[in-house]
Amino acid sequence: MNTIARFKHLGTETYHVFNRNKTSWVGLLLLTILVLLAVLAPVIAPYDPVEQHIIQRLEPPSSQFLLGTDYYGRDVLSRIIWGCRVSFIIGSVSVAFAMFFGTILGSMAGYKGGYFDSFVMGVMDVLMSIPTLLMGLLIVAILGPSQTNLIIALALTMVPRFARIARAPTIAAKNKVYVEACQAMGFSDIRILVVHIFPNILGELMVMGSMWMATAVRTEAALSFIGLGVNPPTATLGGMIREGFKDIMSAPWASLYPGLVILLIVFAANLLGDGLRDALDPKLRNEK
Amino acid sequence: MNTSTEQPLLTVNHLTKHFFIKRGFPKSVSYTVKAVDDVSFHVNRKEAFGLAGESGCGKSTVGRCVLRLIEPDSGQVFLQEKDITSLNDQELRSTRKKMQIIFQDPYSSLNPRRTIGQTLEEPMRVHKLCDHDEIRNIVVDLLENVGLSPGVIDKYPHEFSGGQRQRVGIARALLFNPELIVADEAVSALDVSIQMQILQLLQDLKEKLSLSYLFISHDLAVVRYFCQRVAIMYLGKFVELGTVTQIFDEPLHPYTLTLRNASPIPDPSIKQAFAQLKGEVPSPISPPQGCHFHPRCAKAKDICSREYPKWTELDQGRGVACHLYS
Amino acid sequence: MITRKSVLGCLVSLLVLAFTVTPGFAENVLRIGTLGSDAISLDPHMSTKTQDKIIFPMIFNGLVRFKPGTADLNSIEPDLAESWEVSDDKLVWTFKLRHGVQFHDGYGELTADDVVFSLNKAAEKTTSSAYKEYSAVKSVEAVDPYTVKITLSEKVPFFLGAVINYHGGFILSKKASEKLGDKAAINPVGTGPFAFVKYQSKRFVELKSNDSYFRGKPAIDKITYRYMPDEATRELAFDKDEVDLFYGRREARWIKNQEKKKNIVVDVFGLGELRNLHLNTSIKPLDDIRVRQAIAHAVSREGLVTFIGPEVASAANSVVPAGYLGHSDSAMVYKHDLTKAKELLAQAGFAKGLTLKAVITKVDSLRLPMIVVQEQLRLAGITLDLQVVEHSAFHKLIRQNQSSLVLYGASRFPVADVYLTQFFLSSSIVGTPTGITNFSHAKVADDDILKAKTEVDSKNQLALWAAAQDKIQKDVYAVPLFEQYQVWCRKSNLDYGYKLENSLSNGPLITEKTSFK
Amino acid sequence: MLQYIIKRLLLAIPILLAVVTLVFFVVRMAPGDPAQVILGDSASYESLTALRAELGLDRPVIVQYGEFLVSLVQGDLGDSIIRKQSINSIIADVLPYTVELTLAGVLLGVIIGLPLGVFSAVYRNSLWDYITRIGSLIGLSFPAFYSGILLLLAFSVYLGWFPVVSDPDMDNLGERLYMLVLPAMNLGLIMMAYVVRSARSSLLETLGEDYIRTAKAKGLPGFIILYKHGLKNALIPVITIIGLYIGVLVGNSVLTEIVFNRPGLGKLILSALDERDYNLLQGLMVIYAFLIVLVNLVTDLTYGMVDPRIRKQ
Amino acid sequence: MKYILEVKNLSTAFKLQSGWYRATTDISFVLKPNETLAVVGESGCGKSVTAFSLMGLLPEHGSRIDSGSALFKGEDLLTMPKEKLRKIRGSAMTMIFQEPMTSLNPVLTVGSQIAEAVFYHMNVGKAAARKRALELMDMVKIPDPGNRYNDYPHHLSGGMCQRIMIAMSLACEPDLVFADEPTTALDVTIQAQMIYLLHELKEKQQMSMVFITHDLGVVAHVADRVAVMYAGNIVETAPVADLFADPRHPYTKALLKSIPRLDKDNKDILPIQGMVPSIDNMPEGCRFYSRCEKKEQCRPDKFPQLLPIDNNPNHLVRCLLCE
Repeated sequence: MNTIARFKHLGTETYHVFNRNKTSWVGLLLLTILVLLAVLAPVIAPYDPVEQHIIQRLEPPSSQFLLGTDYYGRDVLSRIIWGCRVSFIIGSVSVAFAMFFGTILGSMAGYKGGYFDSFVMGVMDVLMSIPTLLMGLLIVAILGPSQTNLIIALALTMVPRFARIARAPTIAAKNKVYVEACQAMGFSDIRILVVHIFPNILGELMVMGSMWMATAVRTEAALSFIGLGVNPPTATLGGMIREGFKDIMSAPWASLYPGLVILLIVFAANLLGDGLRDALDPKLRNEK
Repeated sequence: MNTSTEQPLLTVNHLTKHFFIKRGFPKSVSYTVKAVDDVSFHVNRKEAFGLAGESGCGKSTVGRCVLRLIEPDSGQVFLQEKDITSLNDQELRSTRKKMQIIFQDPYSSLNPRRTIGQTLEEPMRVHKLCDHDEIRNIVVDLLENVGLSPGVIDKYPHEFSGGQRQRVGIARALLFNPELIVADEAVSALDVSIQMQILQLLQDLKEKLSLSYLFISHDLAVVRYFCQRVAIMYLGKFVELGTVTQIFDEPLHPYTLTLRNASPIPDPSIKQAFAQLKGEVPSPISPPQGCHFHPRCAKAKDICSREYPKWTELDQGRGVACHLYS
Repeated sequence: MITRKSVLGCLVSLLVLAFTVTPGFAENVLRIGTLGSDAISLDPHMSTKTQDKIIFPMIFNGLVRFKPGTADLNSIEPDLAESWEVSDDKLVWTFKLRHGVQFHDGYGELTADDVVFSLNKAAEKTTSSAYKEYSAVKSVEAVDPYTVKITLSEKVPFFLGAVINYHGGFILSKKASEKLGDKAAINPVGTGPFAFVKYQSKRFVELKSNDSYFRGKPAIDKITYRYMPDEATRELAFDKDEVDLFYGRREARWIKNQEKKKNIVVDVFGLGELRNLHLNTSIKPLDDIRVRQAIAHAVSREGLVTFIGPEVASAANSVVPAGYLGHSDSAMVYKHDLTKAKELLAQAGFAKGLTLKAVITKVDSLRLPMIVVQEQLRLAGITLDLQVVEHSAFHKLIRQNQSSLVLYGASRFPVADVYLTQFFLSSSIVGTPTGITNFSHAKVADDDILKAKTEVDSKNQLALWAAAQDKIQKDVYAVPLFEQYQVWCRKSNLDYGYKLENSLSNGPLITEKTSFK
Repeated sequence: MLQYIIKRLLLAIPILLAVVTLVFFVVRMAPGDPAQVILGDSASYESLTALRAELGLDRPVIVQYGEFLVSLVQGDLGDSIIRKQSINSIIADVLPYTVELTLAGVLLGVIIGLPLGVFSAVYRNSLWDYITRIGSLIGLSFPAFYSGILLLLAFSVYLGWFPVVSDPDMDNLGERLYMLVLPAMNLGLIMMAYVVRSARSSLLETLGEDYIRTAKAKGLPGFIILYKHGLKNALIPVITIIGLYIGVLVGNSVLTEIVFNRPGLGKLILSALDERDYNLLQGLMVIYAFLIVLVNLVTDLTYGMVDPRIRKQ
Repeated sequence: MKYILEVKNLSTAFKLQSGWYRATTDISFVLKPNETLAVVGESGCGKSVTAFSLMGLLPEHGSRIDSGSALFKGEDLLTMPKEKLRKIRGSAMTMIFQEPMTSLNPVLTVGSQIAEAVFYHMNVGKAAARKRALELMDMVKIPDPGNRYNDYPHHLSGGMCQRIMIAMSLACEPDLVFADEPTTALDVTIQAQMIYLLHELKEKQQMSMVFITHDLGVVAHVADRVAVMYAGNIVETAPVADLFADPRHPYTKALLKSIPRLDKDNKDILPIQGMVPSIDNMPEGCRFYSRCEKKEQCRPDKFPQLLPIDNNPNHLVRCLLCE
């Protein structure tokens, strides 16, 4: 039914679909708010996130401490705001690293093919057969817990995923006729890869980037929850849940609120990724 | 028509390309597909040489091997005196400027994310063919040459119809002032009314720019219209070669005859004998022993199932591979 | 899709079960929720982990013991030994064993051979982690089946500590050890009120009553000693009647919350664990006494006690725990004074502040106060760059001299010598072959500590110990922080059978008299 | 088919070997010391050295690696450093807990997720579709420990229906199932989110295929088109997702075991990490990698069952 | 019954970004029993849309039928209840599609896909359906139907798959078959076989056929009557001989002049200049105006009607110049 397909193809643009998909706007809005919170943490946070009010430990939410205080009498709200900052930094930096190296490896492997491809993807397969969380666990255990090491651990677990994501469309694009046309024009491989193939996989990478950022934030929280997170007194959302978990009965606010914020961040990033995917994927585009 | 005194522009000798494919689950078996098997021909200057056959016969592979977009396994391809198969990457890149290709699918042969201007200007920038300021002028001229207005330069491929896109594809092929253009099913994807427009454009360009074409098509009528000489391929091999009138008016090979008879002629007053056709195109993975066509051939003899017939040169550059003529 | 039906069936039955099954409950079963995720070793001479220390006295006896519920050196009473004699030079000790004491599982009657075997094992480096305590033991001999003679090479500050029901003092069955070989470590055989039944890694140890216990048949039939590393879980499990007795949180706020509940008794008891902040003087700038004094002034004991709660903690005034023989109340203590701390820092050239690197274990009892200390130091302008690591990595890193400050402390046998030797004697400096736990690299009190070891006159001995404590604190090799008591919660109908004031094992002793009322 | 399975397992050997090698060396790079774990905080330097020698930890790493490989080939993971028990038996003790938890999670996710996904695709853009999609996205976003805590609070603490400590006696089937409910639900809900999403999108894609149009043109009843023609094709990507999800599932099962205090591989690996029990850690990683390879194999075999294009050629 | 199918003023619209647009406008034609009507036109002219509209196979979202009626054996296909249409579809009225490979379900055996059509429409048991399917496979000349029955589509060639599709569409002896470019995806020798097969089957089965194609060569050999479509309209309809011998609409004329022939030297070929107007930018009046040779003699603003020419009720033309 090529007529119908062509009609539907006419004039559809990413923006419009994204625009029509209200949920993805919600995701973007939510994420923007959270990012703003994180960026403006020093201005917004009512207290210094490490300041202890020992006498007012584990106080329930009040006008003084909007979301209550934690085990050391630190303001939960302020810690959440600063924790967001850590989550975003770890999430985005690790995804950026993974995306950078993964994309290079994956697209090179896909474009070159042959033994290089087999070797690179073999290494990726090995990395992938260790579950993300365990990989993170191992790496943090070796390098010691810190923000940088968490980023390294998370990036390392995500590199193979991005390599895979980049490889498939590279191979697909490589077989596109316009790439053949580029070869006929005498373009170098690097040029073809960078100028002609890469822009075509960028969309997918952005989608996966936001989805994996969600995963990275969640994994970071999980590692912090296990106790392999960032060092004290830095506030992290996962770490707050861990600290608060022992007082969950008497002071649920200390662990439930940070958890809710993790959920919000991950949800918003997923929502955005979903919206982007719908907007970028011509197959799903027709569904809306 | 006979140009044998002059040196051909393109000479292809014993070109062969085999593909290896692995298939199967759970046990996989490797197959050899003889996509192109010992093919020789030449293309003269200012000539359109047709390459016709059904899908999977290897005609596109020949076209790509000529440009070395696919590396041939053996055989030589000469552009004038230069053996293309022995060039290194750098030499190949400069030689390719003399040979270009037009693809079948006007939808996928243009990068959807680049404007027409970008697509056309990029090769000139990369190869530093001319001054920076001149590039745009050249592109504009080129667009006019292929019948597009200069206003399209900042548009994206999806804003065009198939015919217009194919014009852009042609413009791209003309960028380097090539001598030979491989047109791989260049009009197959287009509607009939547009098809003729493009064919005429190619025809005009041939005259104007002294081009030669290797014209690959499954549509015999189009080949007859556009080409001077034509080769018919079946399962990787040439079965017959000659001028279009020879091939289509007095076909020698039974397969050529079959093809001709199967192509419906738009005239209800001509009754065609479709009922006589039998059999399917065999899989290129396992072509029949002997002459590949013998299971479908009405005139098959004993020898046909045993030996592949030799290529026989007849008069005036005409050739055929059939036991009936050897 | 055939499986779909059957799985659905399973789900339904699951839900039905959820409403009908309730956890089993049998009388006279004592269910204990302990800390730790697993037993480290059930060989009493090997493990020093709290979760193991608690269970050992239920299975084993020593030659002597503290009266249940106390840790008073004056209340030591006979256990497997009926009586004992000591030579005038305090070098030869003769113990008369109780007759007819039977080992569990039919390993026969306790004889002097078992005692000789056990004490020799305890003194052996490869089979005991307490071997240092026996370095002065020259020989252990069986005079007759019921008499054991121990000869010392030099005088020991408090020798009975080595044969008490603690660590190396536990008496094992020689026969069982030989027969079980490697398996003895996970199949302990003793003479105590409860006999080992089975051990499930990470889950529990099961004990049954030793009906032929020499002090009489225990009132409890069975003990399930369950590993519950998570505090909240222990608490919830108790609330849901899944355990009867559990290791509580050593925190006043928490205790107050528990006491609101019905059917619960919270026991707060000693021995307290002292927390000292050791200042590693081998790391710059802690070699500068002004910096150390500044830290001493910056730390607020009161803040820490408030943090934990005065009910379970008290401010410490000495690097030796209170209640230990030789503890001094008069050692020099720096008062909390931020201005003074800042002044001292400025004098030392750190007017703009100072960053120190330290590692801390993941273990809550050390990590949590350390974070409070971190904040207290921050207020004085000292940034503590804290790295949280696994407990063993913590020790490894300390021994590699990676930590400028070490918050540490543990309960030891209650004699000042043990504490001073392990933590402040130069031969105990970590990183040296004889190193143990001297995290401060203190050398200042060596003379006093060594002299006190062999000092016959107890008054002089006390004076030497007091001097040592004063020197250490004056030069700020360590800042005494607080002492934290043990907290256990039990069902209100659970009666220990004695008054629990102190315990050497960090947990209540379950004896033959312990019962449900 | 058997030949294929054997071939696939053989192909997995280099991957497993690489994982094992990686883990072997990586684990030994971590600071910490099993000797210290065994002897406790106040062990002296001498006794630590002695114990390390006894445990064979002072030998060159490469020698230890060789020995490890030799015993691994014999199917023996060696002995735990800390507990002197055979790792095979330590793992065998807790493996059933993790396997039953994971399986129950997957089953629950598929059983609830698949129909929901189909429902959502069929009534796409309806209110229910909207709710299902948002719901599944939330489910997907839940950190497993957080959902676990919420479940624990709701069902164990406030409603009191389930125990806080899910440490069942393996011989008591009733208790086992009962204690499985909450942890399995935790994994299942997250799994469900993945299944719903993939089932929905893959069914939608399938419903746009030419052969569905053919089926419509044949005048088949709607539900036959949906189930016979649509769902069977749509299952293939769903199986892929389930296969891919196994990595996430393993991580989530670790968190679930912590929150619900359930014995299992996850808790074992955490304590092995804490105690620097190198051998145990290695063994566990081998088991995990092997399980993942196994799951991939099962996934591929399932493809073959569903898709004749892969089955025979 | 004079006509098996009678379509009047059918218009189908699709939703684009900027609103609803008509893909076909005012489609009217009739089909006699046992007659083959070839609908010919370039891509996008609305020929497939017409067939899908009649079969009720338009996508549920984003398309609608604006007006018209389509009487199939006296009953209006466009207004009848969905369930009734479903029962007609696949039994009395069937369809063959362009891409035989993708139009067959890859996970079901080809035999079962034929039998399915029998099973759900003919009220027979599974065994009878199977038997009928084997008969049909034999009828469409599939060699060794017994074994092929259990093959999956990917085991068969494109030609064989198309034979399966044909067998499937003939399963319940339909009165009307829509063939939507059934030979376009096939090689020329296979196409010839398929044309012959359809011709043969039609003789045997007594059915009417709407044969949609863009290939005038195919038209010449399959059709009894031809409807030429351009930009959503039928511009000319006539018996096949008349149309080729005496085309009246400028578009038909130009089209016939623009196709090369295999049996002749193509000296007099003339391409049609210009482009088909796009769906969202249709001219008010004659849609061929801008490309018409004789536009000087015509006016751009008036929309022509489809009217008989020379008083021949079988030859209708939509052209102002012919009115």
